[in-house]
Amino acid sequence: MIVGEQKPLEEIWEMVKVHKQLTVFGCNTCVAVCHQGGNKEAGILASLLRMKATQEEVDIEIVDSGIERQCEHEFFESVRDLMNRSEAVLSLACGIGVQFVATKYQTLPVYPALNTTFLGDVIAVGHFTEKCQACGDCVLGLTGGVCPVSRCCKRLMNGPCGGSSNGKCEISKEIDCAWQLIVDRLEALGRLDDYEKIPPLKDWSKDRAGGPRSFKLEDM
Amino acid sequence: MTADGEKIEERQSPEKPCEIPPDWKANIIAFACHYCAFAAADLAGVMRLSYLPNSKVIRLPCTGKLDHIYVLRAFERGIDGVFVAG
Amino acid sequence: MDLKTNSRLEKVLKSGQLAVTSECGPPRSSAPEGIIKKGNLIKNHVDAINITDNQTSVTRLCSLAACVHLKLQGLDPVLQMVVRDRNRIALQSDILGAASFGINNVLCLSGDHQSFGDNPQAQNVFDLDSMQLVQTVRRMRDEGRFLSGDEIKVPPNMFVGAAANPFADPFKIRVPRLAKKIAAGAEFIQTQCIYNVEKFELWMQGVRDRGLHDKVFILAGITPMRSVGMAKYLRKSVPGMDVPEELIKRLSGVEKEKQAAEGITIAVETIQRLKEVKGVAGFHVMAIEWEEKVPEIVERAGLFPRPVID
Amino acid sequence: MKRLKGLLRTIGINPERLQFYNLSAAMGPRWAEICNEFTEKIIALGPSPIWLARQKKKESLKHGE
Repeated sequence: MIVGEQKPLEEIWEMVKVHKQLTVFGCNTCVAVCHQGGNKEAGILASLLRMKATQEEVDIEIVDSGIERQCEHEFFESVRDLMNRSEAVLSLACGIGVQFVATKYQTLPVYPALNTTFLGDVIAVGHFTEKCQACGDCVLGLTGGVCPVSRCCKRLMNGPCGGSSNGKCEISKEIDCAWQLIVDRLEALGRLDDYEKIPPLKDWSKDRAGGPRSFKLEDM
Repeated sequence: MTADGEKIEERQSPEKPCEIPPDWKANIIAFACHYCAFAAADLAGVMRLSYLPNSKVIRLPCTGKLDHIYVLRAFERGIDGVFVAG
Repeated sequence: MDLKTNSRLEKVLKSGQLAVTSECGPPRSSAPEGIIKKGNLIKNHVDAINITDNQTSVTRLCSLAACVHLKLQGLDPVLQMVVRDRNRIALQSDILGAASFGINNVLCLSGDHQSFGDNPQAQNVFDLDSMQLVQTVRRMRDEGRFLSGDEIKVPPNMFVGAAANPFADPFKIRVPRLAKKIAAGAEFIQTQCIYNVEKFELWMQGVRDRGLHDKVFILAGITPMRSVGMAKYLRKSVPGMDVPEELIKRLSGVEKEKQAAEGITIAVETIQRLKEVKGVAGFHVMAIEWEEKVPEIVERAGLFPRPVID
Repeated sequence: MKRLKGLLRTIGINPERLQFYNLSAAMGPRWAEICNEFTEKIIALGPSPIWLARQKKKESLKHGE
């Protein structure tokens, strides 16, 4: 899923305080799982902003709302009136949702309440870690199901580098060495010999290096 | 409350000191669990114990039902303190 | 002798003699005098001199320019290239540039992560990794082709090296990783600084078991300790560095003013011991910001005079 | 509870204004005690900054009329 982290309240306030009306708009899928951008968080953020406005003596009407997903047209049906009434939207969606709102409502100012941080999983309650960089050319089949692109700090395709120490990365003891994981996993699979196969050079043209990517279903 | 929670409290208050207006009375909301604290409050009444009248009690089926937003809304409306008992 | 390049280092190694290399870090300024001085200080005692490429991710005068300065002094520089800062276009272009100045050695490295340097906010590149850079240079030299497949009219004449750290984890992958670098095309290897000689010998055993020492020249990395403080720092704070407790004890056992001399002695003893290890083809003496000590170490280790190559 | 206290702090409300107590149905006297204790604490802290801001606004509206 897409993981996001709420921006500091001060930063959000600086963006939105010029408006007279603001809709704080949750997105109830990915960013709700990490308790940062769901409809519930929209309610909380709206309340905090109202208190901020009261204290700063700024007149701004702040309402909260939300939909299941801010990246598909269908979900916006239920908030058509609200959007038409809104003077500005503070979106708690990921960067995709914010842009979707911006494109869908050409003259409606929209602001991000979150920093979209990574594509990750939930390894323990309340703990999210990055697992994929959407590089567009998956190598997991070669690396025993552990991604060197997103999990090795140097994106090495033939690691580990000389900084791997006790299973941890040289840049932080908080980070597992991806190549230690790959080697352990290949060994567990009885495929350690595969380590010495030299893979082809990575084709980064399928990554964002090749410009914005898209694909279309042929039968639609 | 965790040890960490206590630590947060120890830090300096973010509030600026101000003069207390003469017409101010402490306005408090108590969220009480129906089965424990609310019953205790009842008992206090039955026992005719007297205590300061600033607290308004809101009964919840269980304090687990307490949502962040309830507490925030209370503060939003100018409540001076909230306690949760369960 | 089947020589592939004009590299002096290659000639020494292929003549069957122990080679000696050293390394110099370029200055954090545009003045070349310092690096030229460092080079001249050690030129009679080494066969080739590595020039580091923004080591520890701290911005410095570029490795290529510093190599050119040494080349103009008649020295044989080894161009260190990290893949952290340049993509495959820039890397190939720099290799051609270096070759155009008659620089004949390249050492292919991943590079320290930028978070250790002076610009932790920088974007990193890592388009290729060190192994793929080895492949790239070999392809350019041997096939006369760019990665794109396009022809190179005059291919770069480069002796290709890579680094190996026998002490990093997981240890079980250290020999296979060397094998992989050799398969990718590495012709010489410079190792991480060796303090734990037993572990190094264990690694060399693994190397010999697979006959890898016949396929590549392994230069053992030697860095003299200047003080017990440095030893403790390397042990504690530098990942992939293996400094045994006995070494720290030995340095602590001598007075502070004599620790540097003791460090030199340890380095000399290490070289003497490693000379006996089959498969060690030479030494890479990295006296970090202490280049003036290289001649002493080389002489005391019995590696002087250096062979004369045409 | 910790998160709520953190949120209060970000908008300039003393987290001391929020408290959690554990008590059972049989603890009538404790309830009275808690009410007194907490009320006294709040009196010591004075009015909430939100209350003050709202009062100020009310005043200015009155004067505006």
